[in-house]
Amino acid sequence: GGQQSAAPPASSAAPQASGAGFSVITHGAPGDSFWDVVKNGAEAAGKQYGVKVTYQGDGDPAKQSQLIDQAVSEKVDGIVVSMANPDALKEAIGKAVAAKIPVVTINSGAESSKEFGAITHVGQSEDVAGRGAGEQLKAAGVTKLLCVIHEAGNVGLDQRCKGAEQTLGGTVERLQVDVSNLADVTSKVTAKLQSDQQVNGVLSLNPAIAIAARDAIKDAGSQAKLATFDLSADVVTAINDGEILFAVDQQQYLQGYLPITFLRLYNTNLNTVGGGLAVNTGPGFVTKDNAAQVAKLAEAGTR
Amino acid sequence: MTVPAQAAADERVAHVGLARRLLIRPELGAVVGLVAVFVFFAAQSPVFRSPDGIANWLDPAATLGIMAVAVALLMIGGEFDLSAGVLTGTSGLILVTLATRFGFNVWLAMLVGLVVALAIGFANGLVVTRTRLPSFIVTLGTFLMLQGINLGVTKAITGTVQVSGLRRADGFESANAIFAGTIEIGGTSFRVAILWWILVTAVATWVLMRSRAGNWIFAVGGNEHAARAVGVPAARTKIALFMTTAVAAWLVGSILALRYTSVQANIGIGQEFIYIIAAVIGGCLLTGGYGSAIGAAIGAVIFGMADKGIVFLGWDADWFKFFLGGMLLLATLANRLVRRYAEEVRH
Amino acid sequence: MTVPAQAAADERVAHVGLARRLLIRPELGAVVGLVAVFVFFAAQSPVFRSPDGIANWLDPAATLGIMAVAVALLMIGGEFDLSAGVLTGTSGLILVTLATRFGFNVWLAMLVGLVVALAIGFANGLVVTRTRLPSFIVTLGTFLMLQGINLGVTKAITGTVQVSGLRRADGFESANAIFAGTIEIGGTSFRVAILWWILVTAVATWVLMRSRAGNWIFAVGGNEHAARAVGVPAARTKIALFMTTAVAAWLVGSILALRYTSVQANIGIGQEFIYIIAAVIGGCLLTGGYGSAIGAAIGAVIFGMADKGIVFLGWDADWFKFFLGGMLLLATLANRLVRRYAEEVRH
Amino acid sequence: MIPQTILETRGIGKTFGSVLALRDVSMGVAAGQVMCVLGDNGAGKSTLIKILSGVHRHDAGAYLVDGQEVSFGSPREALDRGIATVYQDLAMIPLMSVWRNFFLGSEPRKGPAFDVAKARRVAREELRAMGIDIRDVDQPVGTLSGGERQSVAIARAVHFGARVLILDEPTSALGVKQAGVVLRYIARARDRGLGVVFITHNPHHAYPVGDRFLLLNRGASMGEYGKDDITAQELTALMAGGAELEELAHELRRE
Amino acid sequence: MIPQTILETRGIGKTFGSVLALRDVSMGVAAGQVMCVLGDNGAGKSTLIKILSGVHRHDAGAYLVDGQEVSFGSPREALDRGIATVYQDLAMIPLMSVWRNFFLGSEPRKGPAFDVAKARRVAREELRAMGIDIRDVDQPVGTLSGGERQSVAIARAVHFGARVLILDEPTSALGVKQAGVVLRYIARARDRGLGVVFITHNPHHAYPVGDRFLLLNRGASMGEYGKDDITAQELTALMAGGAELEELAHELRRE
Ligand SMILES: Nc1ncnc2c1ncn2[C@@H]1O[C@H](COP(=O)(O)OP(=O)(O)OP(=O)(O)O)[C@@H](O)[C@H]1O
Ligand SMILES: Nc1ncnc2c1ncn2[C@@H]1O[C@H](COP(=O)(O)OP(=O)(O)OP(=O)(O)O)[C@@H](O)[C@H]1O
Ligand SMILES: [Mg+2]
Ligand SMILES: [Mg+2]
Repeated sequence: GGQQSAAPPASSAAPQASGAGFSVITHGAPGDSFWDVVKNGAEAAGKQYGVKVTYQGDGDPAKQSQLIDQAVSEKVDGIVVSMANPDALKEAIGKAVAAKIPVVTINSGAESSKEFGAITHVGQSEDVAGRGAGEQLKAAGVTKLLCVIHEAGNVGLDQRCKGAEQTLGGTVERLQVDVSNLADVTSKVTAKLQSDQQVNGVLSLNPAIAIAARDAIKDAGSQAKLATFDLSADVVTAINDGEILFAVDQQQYLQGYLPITFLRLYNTNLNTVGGGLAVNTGPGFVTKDNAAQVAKLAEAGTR
Repeated sequence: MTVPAQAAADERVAHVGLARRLLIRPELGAVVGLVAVFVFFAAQSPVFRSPDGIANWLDPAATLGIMAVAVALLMIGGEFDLSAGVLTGTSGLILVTLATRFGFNVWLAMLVGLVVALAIGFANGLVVTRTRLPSFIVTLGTFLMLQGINLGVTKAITGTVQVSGLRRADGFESANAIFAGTIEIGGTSFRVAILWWILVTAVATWVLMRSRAGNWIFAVGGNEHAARAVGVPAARTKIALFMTTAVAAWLVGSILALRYTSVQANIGIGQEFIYIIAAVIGGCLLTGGYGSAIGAAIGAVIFGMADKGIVFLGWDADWFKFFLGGMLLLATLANRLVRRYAEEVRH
Repeated sequence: MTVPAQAAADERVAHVGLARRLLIRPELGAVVGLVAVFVFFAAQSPVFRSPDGIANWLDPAATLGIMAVAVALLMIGGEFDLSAGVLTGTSGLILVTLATRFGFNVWLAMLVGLVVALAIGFANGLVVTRTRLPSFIVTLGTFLMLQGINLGVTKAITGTVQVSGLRRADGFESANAIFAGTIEIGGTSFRVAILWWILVTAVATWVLMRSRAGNWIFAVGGNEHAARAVGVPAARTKIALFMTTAVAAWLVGSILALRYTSVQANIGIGQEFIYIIAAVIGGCLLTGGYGSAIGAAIGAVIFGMADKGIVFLGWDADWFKFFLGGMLLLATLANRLVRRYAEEVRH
Repeated sequence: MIPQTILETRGIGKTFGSVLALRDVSMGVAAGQVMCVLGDNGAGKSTLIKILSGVHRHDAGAYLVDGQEVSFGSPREALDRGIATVYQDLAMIPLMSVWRNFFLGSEPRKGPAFDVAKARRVAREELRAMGIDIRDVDQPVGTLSGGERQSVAIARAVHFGARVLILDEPTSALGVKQAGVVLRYIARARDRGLGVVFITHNPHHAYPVGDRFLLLNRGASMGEYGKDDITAQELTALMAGGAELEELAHELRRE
Repeated sequence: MIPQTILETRGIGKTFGSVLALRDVSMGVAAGQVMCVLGDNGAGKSTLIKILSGVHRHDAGAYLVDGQEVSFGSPREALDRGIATVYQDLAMIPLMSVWRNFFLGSEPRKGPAFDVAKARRVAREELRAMGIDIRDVDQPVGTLSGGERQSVAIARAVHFGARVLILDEPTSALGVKQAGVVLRYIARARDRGLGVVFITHNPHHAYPVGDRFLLLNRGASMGEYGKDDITAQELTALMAGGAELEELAHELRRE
């Protein structure tokens, strides 16, 4: 413990930091644009406080729990974990808590966070974000929505679609596409729009998919409105051009930055944040009104 | 004791219909699968058979087809390339990064991408021929390493997992028109990628059937030791095949990058197997020595049609893969049964 | 003209050291890769070589190893099974769904899962042997179809893409202890999966080396026509191999389901290649007829060590795949060089 | 003594796609009899043999075993009727060791296990009896010389031969000594009451052991002769200019 | 006339792992000379041939071509020095057609393209000249009979043979007529001034065409004889009991 003079004095009651740093373990596949911003946030916080932060992600809950096990055997100073599948992580998180390693949960899994012994939860569950998107699309007059799933069986993506379904009121159809082949995405969305003229809204769950879907709407000559999750420079430009209605912004940078801050505060000052309630990071919406401001930030990978 | 007019008619040759003789060819077996799948979807979905619909499913079939043809040549030569899919991403990333972050002209950036792709293909070939490790494992190594490089370098340069903004680069317009434009035919716009695909298939077919190199490709895949024993430059042939695959990956990567003007670091992962699948549907043997370029091109269309056709029919997305799997199995089975009927026994 | 004491010493046999004779065995080549990778990580990370660390990386190596051994048998027999990975998911889903949604006892639910897995393995084998299509394409069909079924059925029954809550089912405690428990050795808890893995490897080795079935497996993979010509029941052997792989998938699926008490519908996708990779690292030929069960088990450890070791070293996750690829390449290369030194030429 | 006919074909034929490999061939082999099949390259000898041993199915005529019409779906069925074969091309599994190849399909058991010790011993002994002194029965068959490989196949068929032994050019890759051993084996099998079908191009090998001679040409039968109907000279002459060899000797000298 | 020596080996040897396949063998072949290599199965004949033609690298002794020491890394290098070979086992690509196999590695060109029409024509003609009347040169080689396959390999080597022709048991799978044709080819090649290395087990084939005879036994040389040093009878006797065949004829009759 006691690394920086700027930090509050280490209380004798506070757990001793071993210097192994913090471990961030998520259910995002490497290279996923959403989770990459989380990674950026966590690393920025690490740099800020001068502590080591390692980031790992794997969509398979078994692999994720093995990564937690590894962090425990390394005796890290704290673990940040996203819980898309709380059941599967229960045992591993329990081991971390038993080893007196503070755990902060992020993104989904707020319900189980406290029960598992995490000190706090930061984030926004995926279905809440989906509900927000559904509301906005409903307001824009969408009655039949196409929800484009780019990774079949991914819990987070499924929850986003389901959330949108709950608030939209109309029908939601799902479409499976292959994220590593954008020509395929464009063609499949076009096929869907060509064969079902009823569809008047498209919700993509990834910024690259959004761009492919934008082309598809053009190709099919459809009037469907397009909305997306998450940002990229291209998405912001498209919002500015009116091609994309809005982007759901969970401000996931915070889901990386804040937990490191909280763990740091806990380790040095035994602070806990939220008073037993989750700390919400969103959902925010990027629309034509605020797109210009976030454009630069999205390009830098912090939004 | 010998029959006088031997050349005219050999009594040891039974009369066999034209249909049966045609069906024996690897590519024509695949045509049966093609027709079956087309009829199946066209009968149920008018959009599928409309010019617009056709333009739509031909588009991904074209980029897949370019790769499938190159991969088919490699497979006929007895090797695999698992790094081909990721290499499309690498080529695209090089193009966009150089053009947008380092101010390269698009054409120059493409040239650099080509050189890098060729180098990677050469390295794959060299390691395979030198170490005699199976290419499956060597290119798996390349696959993983390129995947890491794509992500690591992109992150290091841009701070995000994608590079974008190619539209504003010098030379974009001309390159885009040639590699990613569209052509109007009867009021429907088709992608130029389709032309590239036809070109690649034609060249590959010529090379296989009518050039010395083609003879060598079949030979190194059929029996490398025997081929080497009669003086075929087996190592050179294989290295050239790996480089061909790399060029195809560069072409497809450039087409996609120019079209979407941005590239994600994880593009192409997993596609390598789709290429192999298309080649196998088209009649290539996994063990090498047998197959055709046209067959692979047809295999790509079959895969593309099945993949898109299910969407046109509007079947439940959750069951998508189930239908896709069933469809592919039936198409290859049809192909197989036809060829078996035509040729009976072949060891 | 003949040497009198022929049996004692043949003048045509050169003296060759014990080391060289040992290294010729497929499994012992892999050991070299194993040692190299272990030393590399152990030297840099004390946690990696601590009992806790070892328990850590042995755990995924064990489940991978069970599959790799089964897949190695299949590969020696000349076939692939791409559906093996998804089948672990199917087995797990059946177990958890039946136990939590239909009130089955865990043991009964596992039995149902076993029956389904056996049926799928049998179907794979039957289609491959009857149609003579390459198993790559047949099991690819099964792979896609199972993927669709996993998702479609799970969504239909639970409305989400995962089922959970196995902990509360009847018989969970006993099943969990046997398949997913831990054993304490010197204060460190190791997973029982490791025991299962050792058991599977031992049985597979015995079958390969010391049973008639083993002889048949090598033969159908080495030259199926020749094997059939001397009366080996090739179709039965292959079907049995597919069923063995299915049983291994069921075992691994059950172990994981019992351990994590919940299963996601996309579990196991992509794992099928990791199994093949482990088998190839362990010295199996992709073309069949050659390999060993112990080699595959060692291949699994090499993969597991590299996979987890990189995390222990704390290298940037963005570059993870790059290091993994490099590591695998070096491990197989080491294995290969050693074997080449030992045996010189083999066609 | 009327020998009991074991195998018989009546007007049998086989077509591969458009290739007529065999047309209307009738033959038979009885217990204690050696039937030699002779003919030019591509005459259809191997095709006939493969039908007899269940590798191919005939598509015309009838095939009878013990007077009963059969159509074997696999070599296993033929083996089960006591028909053991040495094939010209479907010989061995190159990556497998000699002893594993030797016992392939008929592994000796010891409880549930493959009796490995016995397999090695028997393989070594049987090969040595043929005049082939294999260094190491663990050597992969693919690294044996052509003749050694052939010897393994013959030794196997002889060891397991039950009622009929079919040999497709067994002596072609063999040295003079080894060929002599094989001919002795054939005679011994005949004396033990087995039926033997023996294919060879060498009339010096065929005539001493053969009882009947079937001549094939371009897929069709040119007649079947008993040993009493034909002299060694006639046979050689029938085998498309065998006598030429003597003239050749002169012709081949430097002019 | 002092014939010019093309190939020469001096105390050459080869080891495969622990197997000593060849030890200390010296031989040579001159232009216009036929060198016969004789020996039991597994004596090392094919191994010697493979060293000469660049498939294997020798690991002891010296190999000289035109008096210059060489160590071929690939058969291509040997071919480029004019050494054409028919191998006993590395023969053909089964899935490729006859004409493609025939011209493999030496494809005739027409501009940048493979002259397919010429290839087919020449392949058919050369085979017919050997007495093999192939139905269809598009037939995959894997579906040819054993002898037909061998004939394709020989026809190819003869067609492309430049200075030295190496034949490893070319006549073993051939009918009497085809074997005669091959022997004539050998004589003709010799008369054209080629050096020929000819392996066979048949003394009736070896003696008429051979000029010198190298005897191998268990990997080692048992001496090299000129035609004048040895009679056909002696040669046959040296080939491990060749004369036995006559006795056999009696022995093999039914007792
Ligand atoms: N699977 C096949 N497909 C097509 N043609 C075949 C096949 N098998 C054999 N043939 C043809 O049938 C004919 C007879 O072949 P077979 O092997 O029976 O001849 P053979 O008498 O054994 O000749 P050899 O003495 O050369 O071994 C040959 O011309 C061959 O090309
Ligand atoms: N690649 C190899 N690895 C191990 N041993 C080998 C290899 N090649 C040949 N041998 C061994 O070397 C010896 C000589 O083989 P070779 O093929 O030269 O014999 P050969 O004289 O041609 O016999 P044949 O007349 O039967 O063809 C044989 O005993 C064989 O087992
Ligand atoms: Mg034959
Ligand atoms: Mg030989």
